[in-house]
Amino acid sequence: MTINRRPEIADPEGTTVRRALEELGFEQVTSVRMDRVIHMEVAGEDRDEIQAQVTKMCEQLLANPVLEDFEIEVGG
Amino acid sequence: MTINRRPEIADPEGTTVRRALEELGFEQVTSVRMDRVIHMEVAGEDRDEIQAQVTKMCEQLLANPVLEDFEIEVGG
Amino acid sequence: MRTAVVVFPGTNCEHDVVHALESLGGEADLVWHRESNLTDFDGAVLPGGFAHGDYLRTGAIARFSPVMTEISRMAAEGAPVLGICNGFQILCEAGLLAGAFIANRDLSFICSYVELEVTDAATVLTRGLEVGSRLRIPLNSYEGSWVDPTRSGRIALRYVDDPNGSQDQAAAVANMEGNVAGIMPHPERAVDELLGSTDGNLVLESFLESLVAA
Amino acid sequence: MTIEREAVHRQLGMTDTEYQSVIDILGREPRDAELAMYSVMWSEHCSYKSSRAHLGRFPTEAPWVVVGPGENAGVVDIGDGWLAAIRIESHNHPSFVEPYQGAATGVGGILRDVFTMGARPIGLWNQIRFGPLDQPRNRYLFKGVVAGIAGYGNAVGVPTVGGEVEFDPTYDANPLVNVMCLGILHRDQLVLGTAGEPGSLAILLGRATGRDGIGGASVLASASFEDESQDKRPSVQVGDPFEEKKLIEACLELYERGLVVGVQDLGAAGLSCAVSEPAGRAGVGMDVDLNAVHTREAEMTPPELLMSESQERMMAFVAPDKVEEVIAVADRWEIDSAVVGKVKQGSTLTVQHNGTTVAEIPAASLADDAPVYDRPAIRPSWLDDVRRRPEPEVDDPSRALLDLLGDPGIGSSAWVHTQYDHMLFLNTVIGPGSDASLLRVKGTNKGLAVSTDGNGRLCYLDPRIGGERLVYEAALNVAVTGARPLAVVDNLNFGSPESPEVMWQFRETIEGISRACESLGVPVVGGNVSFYNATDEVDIHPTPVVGLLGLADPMPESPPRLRRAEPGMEVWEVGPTASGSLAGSALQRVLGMDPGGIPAAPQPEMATRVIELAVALAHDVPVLHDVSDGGLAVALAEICIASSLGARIDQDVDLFSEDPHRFIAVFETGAIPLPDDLARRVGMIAGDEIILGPDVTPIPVAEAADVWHNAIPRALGL
Ligand SMILES: Nc1ncnc2c1ncn2[C@@H]1O[C@H](COP(=O)(O)OP(=O)(O)O)[C@@H](O)[C@H]1O
Ligand SMILES: [Mg+2]
Repeated sequence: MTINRRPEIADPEGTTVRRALEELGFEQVTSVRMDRVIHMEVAGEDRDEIQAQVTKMCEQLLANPVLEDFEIEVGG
Repeated sequence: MTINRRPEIADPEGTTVRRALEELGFEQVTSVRMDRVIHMEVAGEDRDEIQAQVTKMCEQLLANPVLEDFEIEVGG
Repeated sequence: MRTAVVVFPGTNCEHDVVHALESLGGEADLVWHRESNLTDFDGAVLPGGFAHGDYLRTGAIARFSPVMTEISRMAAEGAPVLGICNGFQILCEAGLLAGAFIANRDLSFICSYVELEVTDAATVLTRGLEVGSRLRIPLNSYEGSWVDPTRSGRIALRYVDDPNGSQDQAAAVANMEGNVAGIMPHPERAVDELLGSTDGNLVLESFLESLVAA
Repeated sequence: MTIEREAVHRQLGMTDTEYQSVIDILGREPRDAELAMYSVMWSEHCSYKSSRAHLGRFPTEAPWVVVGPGENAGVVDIGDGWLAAIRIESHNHPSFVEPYQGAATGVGGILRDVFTMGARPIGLWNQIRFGPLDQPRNRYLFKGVVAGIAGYGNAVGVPTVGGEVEFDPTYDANPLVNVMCLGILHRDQLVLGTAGEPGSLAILLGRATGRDGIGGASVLASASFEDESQDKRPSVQVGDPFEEKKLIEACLELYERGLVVGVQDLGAAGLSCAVSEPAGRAGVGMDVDLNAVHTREAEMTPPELLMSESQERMMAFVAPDKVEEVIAVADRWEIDSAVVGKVKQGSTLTVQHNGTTVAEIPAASLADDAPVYDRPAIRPSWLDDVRRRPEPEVDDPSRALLDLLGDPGIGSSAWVHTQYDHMLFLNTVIGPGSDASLLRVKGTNKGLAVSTDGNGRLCYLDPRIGGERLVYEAALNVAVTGARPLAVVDNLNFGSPESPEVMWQFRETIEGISRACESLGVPVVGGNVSFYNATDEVDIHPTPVVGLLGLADPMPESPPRLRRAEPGMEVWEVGPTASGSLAGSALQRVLGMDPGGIPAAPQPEMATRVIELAVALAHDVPVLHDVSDGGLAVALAEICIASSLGARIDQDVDLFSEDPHRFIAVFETGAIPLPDDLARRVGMIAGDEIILGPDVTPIPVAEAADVWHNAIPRALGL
């Protein structure tokens, strides 16, 4: 899943990276957000069930609702 | 783009998160890898050109070639 | 009056906190994070460190430790609960204090003295201090920038000069009742002139007095 | 013997003669796993084969030495039932490959060396050297190394209380990253790396074993296993300070409760070393079952399991009736544990995997029968030319001082050390930014002072004098905090030992360090050798680093500090008068000159007198500061900046020479009588300008402070 920092929360890492890119001459970059991806292997057959479980994990632990939204993608 | 730690490189953070999930009762999770995603807005029309530029950025700054691989996806 | 000083795996300031509280005449005992009964204690401190390595997010995993159920109970019953640095981050993750933490504005760890100003004297940390008075206490953190989109935290101490981008320059925050508080700098590191400052005593004495008052 | 077989041992870094010794020891050809074990244990890094013959020169004995070189850390008695354990280690190459993880795992390793001895680590120091910061690659390495030391040290919960940072082109493609750790323990808690009696069990504690740091083993695998396994090998090891923190606490609990007979950390040669050395020391044999090792990856081969350098692992040797308790302690601290071996009579180390014997060798042979080389040493032919090179001349002392203060190697190290937690444990009386760090020992009146010093340019010009002077400098650094020198550890960072010129530098350096230690009566209790440091195939300047532990007993109630100068106080220079030599000085480097000239020789008797005087003065004088890099001018400027006060020099003194055995004392007129033949009043604290002499342009202290504070940030473009 991807855990994205909410747009209204500051992202010092993103800001720093954008500046560093600018210094390297990549001036076309207008914004940078640094987020996290968590790749998990989950045992189970039922995709809906897995999706539901992972949603729970995100709500409970993996994402902080004050700072972050999340998106889940169940792969093959 | 997504920046993934190479599979052979240890990921203590992922291991710790897996254990925490297990304690919360999510025992079906067999592996966790913590990776990064960078969302950028880049000015420009030509998608190939953008792809090439972003590849350069990854190589030069964004990814650590010793530890990480990267994948780029140019969106709308 | 006994204080539980909670130790999570990765906590590292627990002995310093006990040392500081005892040097002020307090009674403090270390309590492992799997403990599920704190009824013998009158208050609790969550000390600094890197609980669970700060992995995932600082404080995120620690808040599920069994001891946190008891910390929540104590908080609800009005007992003094103080989080220092990483302990503050854990209290936020646990929802006992408003807000959350992100990396310092300059993306580097900061270990140095900072000057703080008292902005609210009705919290466990600041009772007996005067609003507007100043303290010199060491800061020691990487994820030290507090954000609170709901603006519901009660700011007890603020940085005189902004070191890390914390919202409203907040250095210490309390709940509405004032019995639960978090402080990002380390008062237990400022209890001895030989080491550079004794201003931390003021904050810790306030905590110890709150135990009696509660 | 097949052709491929020969190729394999060579690819593992073994010479034909070494391979033949293995055959002689075993009386047969080695199996894969055996070859793996000998190749790692007999590597330069583990066996010290090129250096061992010379390291014997060091004086290592003193009544207070409890454990000398040879164990994981040196241990000395500091009185009142307390011991101090100290060790230094280099992580140069890994830090070049990946600066963050390289430095981080260096910190992890040195901590294990110290808590293996039963000590709680109470302080870390780092000595880091890079090429000039105008190169982006050097900035990347510098920032990465500092972040790695901070990331690991802070999270593991041991304060980093001092160090050294230097920039010189000689380290351009070969940064030096040395880390040192100090621990303290109660006398009865000392633990050694012994396997104990037959019947004891070997319990592996900590992180799961993966294919870390076994680049070399790929040859074995490709010769005898599937080729594709090769790309499963990580090029970089990742440290886990969280695991290490738990491991420290678990081990300390084991020691406190007396549950172990011996402990050995898993370092460079991994399991191979952790089973063979303790068995060898105890004169016993051992059965090891590789299937019991908890692993991170599936299907690891015996050579991989034996060579893996996975971090954060310890081996505990435990009497059979204590095994359950030990495992319970590990469980409580939430670390993994596994019984992997059993000590037996005799001297044979037998390793099993999947029910077959993969190794059966004399345990002690891995350490004791390692080759020793007395490599040829020749004084470099270029040395005389280098020593004839010109020394700098100074027209404008104020300009020179500002150039020095703005140099990132001399200016404030705050950019570095504010990233390190240097206050944890409430012992840091004097932290980073002074001559030596001073840590109090709670519950006693004692203080432990530590200084670390290196100077590649000086040692390049004269390795013997360089080595000697490092010891004297470090000793004076601790003396100005009120501490007497107690023990030395050294880290010898050199070029290729296969070069006779490097071996000469190496031998001379050891001679120099040894002489100074003998003269001061200070033993060398441990150290580390790092060879093969070169930039563009040119060997680096010989760069020994000396770490010196001093004991202040009692610790001054109010130790001298740079910030304690007051207007009207007198400034005294104490020690011999400088010769004026600028050979190998910071000024020579800052002016862009190659190191050249003949450095001043130390004066052993003078050194002792000056050190004793400094120790005595530290109880009464508000400011004492050793004169080193940048000479008297820089030392005085540092006092002015710290005190936010000006100073005026009104005598004809040597401003920039770095000649040894000198310090500055600042105090009220008449407050302290000093011996005439050793001390000269040179000026006073006054105003808000630094005035280096009668006709010299004054420098506002604020300007000096700005230049000094921002030396590193400016060089980094921040
Ligand atoms: N890498 C570092 N880490 C922590 N502290 C450092 C580092 N480099 C320098 N310092 C601090 O800066 C001070 C000055 O260093 P240095 O110039 O090497 O001292 P000296 O010349 O007296 O030996 C020392 O107290 C040291 O602790
Ligand atoms: Mg010095």
